[in-house]
Amino acid sequence: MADKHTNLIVSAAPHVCNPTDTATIMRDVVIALIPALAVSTYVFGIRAILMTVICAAACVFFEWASRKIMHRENTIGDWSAIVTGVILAFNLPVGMPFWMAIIGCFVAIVVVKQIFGGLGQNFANPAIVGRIALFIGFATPMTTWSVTKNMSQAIINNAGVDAVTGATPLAMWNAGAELPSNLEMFLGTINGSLGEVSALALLIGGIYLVVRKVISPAIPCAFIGTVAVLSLIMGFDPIFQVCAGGVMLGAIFMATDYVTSPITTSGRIIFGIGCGIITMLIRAYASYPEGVSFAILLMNILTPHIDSITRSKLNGVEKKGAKK
Amino acid sequence: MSSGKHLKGVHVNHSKNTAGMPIIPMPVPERVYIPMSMHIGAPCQPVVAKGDHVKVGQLIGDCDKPVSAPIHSSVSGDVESIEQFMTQNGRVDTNIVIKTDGKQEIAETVVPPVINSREDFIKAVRASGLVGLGGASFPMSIKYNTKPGQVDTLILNGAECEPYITVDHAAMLAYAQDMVDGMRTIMKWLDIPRGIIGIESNKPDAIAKFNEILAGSTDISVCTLRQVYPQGAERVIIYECTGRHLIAGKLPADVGCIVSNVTSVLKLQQFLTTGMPLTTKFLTVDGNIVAKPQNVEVPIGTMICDLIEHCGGLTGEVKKILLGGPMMGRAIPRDDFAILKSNNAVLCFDEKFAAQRKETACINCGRCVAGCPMNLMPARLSRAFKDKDIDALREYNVMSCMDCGCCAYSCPARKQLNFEIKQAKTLVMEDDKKKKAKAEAAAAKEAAKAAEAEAAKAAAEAKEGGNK
Amino acid sequence: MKKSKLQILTNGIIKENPVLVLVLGTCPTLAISTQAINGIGMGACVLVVLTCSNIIISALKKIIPDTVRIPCYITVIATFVTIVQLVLKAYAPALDKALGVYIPLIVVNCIILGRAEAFANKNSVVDSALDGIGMGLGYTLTATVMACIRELIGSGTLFGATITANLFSPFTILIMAPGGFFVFGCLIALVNKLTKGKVKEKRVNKCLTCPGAEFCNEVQEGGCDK
Amino acid sequence: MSLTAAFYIVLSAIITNNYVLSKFLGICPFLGVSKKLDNAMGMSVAVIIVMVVATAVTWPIQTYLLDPNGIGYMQTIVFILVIAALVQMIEIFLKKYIPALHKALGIYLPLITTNCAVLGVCVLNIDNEYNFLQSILNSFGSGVGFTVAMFLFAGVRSKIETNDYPEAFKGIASTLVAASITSLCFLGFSGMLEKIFGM
Repeated sequence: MADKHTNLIVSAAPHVCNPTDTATIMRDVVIALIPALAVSTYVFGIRAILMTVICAAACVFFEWASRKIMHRENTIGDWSAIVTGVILAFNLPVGMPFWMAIIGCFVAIVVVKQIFGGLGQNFANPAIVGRIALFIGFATPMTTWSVTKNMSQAIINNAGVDAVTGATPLAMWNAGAELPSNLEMFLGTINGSLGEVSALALLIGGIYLVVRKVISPAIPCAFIGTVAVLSLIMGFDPIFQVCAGGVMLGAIFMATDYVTSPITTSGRIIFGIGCGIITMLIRAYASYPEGVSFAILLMNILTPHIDSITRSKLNGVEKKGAKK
Repeated sequence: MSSGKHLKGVHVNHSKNTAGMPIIPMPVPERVYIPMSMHIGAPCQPVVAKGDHVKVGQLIGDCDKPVSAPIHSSVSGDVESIEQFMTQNGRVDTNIVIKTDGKQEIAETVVPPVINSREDFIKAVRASGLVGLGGASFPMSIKYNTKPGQVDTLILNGAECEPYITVDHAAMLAYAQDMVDGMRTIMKWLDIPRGIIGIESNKPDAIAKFNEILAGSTDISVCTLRQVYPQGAERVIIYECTGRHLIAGKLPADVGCIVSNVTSVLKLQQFLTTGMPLTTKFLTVDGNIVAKPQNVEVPIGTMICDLIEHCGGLTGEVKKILLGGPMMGRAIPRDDFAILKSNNAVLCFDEKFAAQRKETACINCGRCVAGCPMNLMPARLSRAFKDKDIDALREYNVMSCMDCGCCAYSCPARKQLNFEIKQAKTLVMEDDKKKKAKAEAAAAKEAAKAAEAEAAKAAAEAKEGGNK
Repeated sequence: MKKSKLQILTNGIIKENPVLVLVLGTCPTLAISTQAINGIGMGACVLVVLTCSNIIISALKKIIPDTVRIPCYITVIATFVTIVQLVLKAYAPALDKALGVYIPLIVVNCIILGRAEAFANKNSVVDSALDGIGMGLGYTLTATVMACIRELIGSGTLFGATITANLFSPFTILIMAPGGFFVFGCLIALVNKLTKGKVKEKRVNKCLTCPGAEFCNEVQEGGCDK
Repeated sequence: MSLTAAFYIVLSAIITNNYVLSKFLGICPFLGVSKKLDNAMGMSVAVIIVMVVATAVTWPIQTYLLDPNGIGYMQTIVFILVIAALVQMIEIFLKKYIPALHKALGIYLPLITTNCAVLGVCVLNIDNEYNFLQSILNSFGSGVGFTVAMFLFAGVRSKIETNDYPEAFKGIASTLVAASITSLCFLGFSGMLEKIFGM
């Protein structure tokens, strides 16, 4: 008889798996955020990169420290803290003091995520809660927008970044001031939070994620579509409403956070529509100019209910009932 | 034929390294070890004794229970011993060890069976020793013994959706005509009007071959399946070929179908024409450290290590050996097990492939839901299993899982989802048993009470009568 | 095991802190702890009501029939709450205004009813008074600490005096509702950490003090965690 | 009173002045009974009923009995006793006439006596100088607001119940942090009703 081999590894099937793991998914999200970062660096100058790096670093540090304190296995290798940090930075005005941004990172990573046991166990999106906490806690710095003049002018002046205090298009819209053109809104040569300005760059990132099958287009489409339809019904300019504020960033990068959004496609569509409705309600009626983050947070909280009503049904069961 | 809708699944790298290789018979090994339990159901009892001389195709084990299949010798030689030891299923079983003489004389009993009726046909199917060769090892005579008129479609499963395995493909290329003849025989005796051959679209030559043979005939058609795992699973292929849903707990016959593997039908046809029962198995031997990956015809009872030796041995240190494909196949702890009727591949891998992947937290990405052909929610099931929440497990239809492994394959957190669901199923079944026992106990108690009351009543009546 | 007088007094401050360990009386604590001064004021009111009602209930424990004891306790407590309310209105109108509806709500504060049920109707007048004082001090301490944290971070002041407000902008969310829940959660976590392992035995005791104890098991399987 | 004003009172009690999440009333049942959706909803329905009935009884008592006689300060004692008696009566009534509802809500009713939201809403109606109809609307809105908070939080609880918490945050501590995040989202609606109703 031939040589025997003993002590082979015995494990449950399947013995192969898809090469995509959590870290690759998160890495793809970071890659998808790069175009938006590039545009905001172009618009706001080097401080945009600095802010992003500081937030990402702070998030990784808090993740590492809290795992250490909890005596648990370290999870910074899964890139999720970096994603949270970058998205949080994208939600802040570029002139925000760094220490405040770091508090936001603390809220996001420690309060929202690690207290509940870490990745996958939080019920609300860390970056959203971090942003809302900063928004409510530091109302003034969070709504102080220092920004370049119009991009074309900056190029003509060749003076690089010339910071003046300005208002975001949504604030101008709320105040009834003259608005930037839709092209400017789309390209992102406007004022606003660091990563929110360029709809185009965010869209490129979103398409990358859809192509890489990291996100399903259900939530972004439902969200953006609802915002557009509602603005038409309410008599606003849909292109402006979609490109302004955090709709693009929220719909593509924050509402699609797996952990805090429904698991089935029908649930995701409900989730996206809900986000769109609440966003427009807050924009049109509440005292805050922007409602994307509140909308996503509320839908995060509703996610368990959405999940339980959109449970996938067993194959063939209805069919059988119909036959009978 | 298919309704345009498809069941979900996952795209798996095919890795069909042995594609296009013909099936080459392997020379008989020095000894074969034939266990008495190679099928679902009651194990067989040896009908030969130590020292007996046996020939190829000779009956060596049988059982009078209905759910069983007889076992025949795959070699000619002498019964060296009848021993108890562990087989690849992890059970200790009676094994007949035969020392081969290399002559491969064919037994006198090997004569084509005479069939005049449906009953004769079922009897012949049983005599062939055939079990479902796709891996289920369910005795074929039971599967075919349906009520007349119950079944309207015979599906020939040539999907071969598992990676690496190409042996069915090779068999289809080599024996397409026999398979079609086999189908027609089955359809004739079981009175089935329609036959469908389901083949995954990555085997265009096999599809072309069948189409050529079937040109002009209306009884049998070829259904091209998508290249999505698991097309070969019984419930999936029934849906893809007929649009009928087979729900958990039902048999294919309940939805009017019989599904048979291509090689099952081939072997049946061979038995009906030559009388030679199931004694050899077509196997793919592959894996990243097998020197000469190939398709071989192996006598049942051959040791796996002998088979690997035949395929040029190993080029690296083996860490994992799989019986079957990587999606549903079983990893075995040692390689000195015998090949059974239900095996269809032996895959050997080294450290690089076998390394255990570290499990991380579920991020609720929904890939498992998107991949589940049964439309289950594996992530929720896994959570319910963790919480030991049996009600939730039932609510999320845990029993409908068919163990295809799509969920675990696609999980980015590397969770062993289908393994957990498997355990969860056991949990639910135990709970069912407990509940049943409880209900029975309650019923018994009730009955006892009633009886007691009856007795009391009778006694009272008797007393009353006495008083009168 | 008979506890010494000192033990009874100190029991309520840390070991059986009514808010953080027994998790009773959460509503007013959360609501008024936006300013340190309110914490002390609310604490003092609870202290007075708790001590007085403990004394009276303990004194009357032989007279009150068992079947109607809860309504009787409530009446006693409500009487003292009304007295405190009137006193505040007369001598500290600003505090009365700040505490608002939470003063009458002391009546339904489960700490007081809980102590009456769990302690005062089983122990002597002196012990009950000490228990009331201890529990009241524990409550005051917790409310004040929580209020200090929230005031210092949330508005940069302490007892109304500016501390850090000029140095950097206060994180105002802490004096809002979410901040209240969060600081409370953190304090409980801190006490959990400090009393590691000891908390469990107290939990059993806690259910006895809950007026809804007999329904608890039905409302929530596996005991009551509030 | 116009319809919009009525809507304003009800909606503001539900959203912007949510009793649980912004006024901290009724925290005990909010934390205690929100583990399962069924229980949370049962409790909420019971709270709505008791709140409305209690307001309907206490408002006339205050307006026509206590205030004219100059004994407004007896409010606290009278209200709590009335509520306690009322809860008992509702329970007896349900038991006798609507046993199905009693079976569903029965276990929650005794817990409501010590629910500070009920006493709170009665006192606040008087403090805000609402008239009878406004008081009833406010009570109803508050009850619904309690229900909304319970509904949202029950979902959150079901999701995080079996989490693998850090040692210190096991149990009530993490629940409070979750409540904190839940209450955050209600802040986003501030000012909305004023703008819609032009108040």
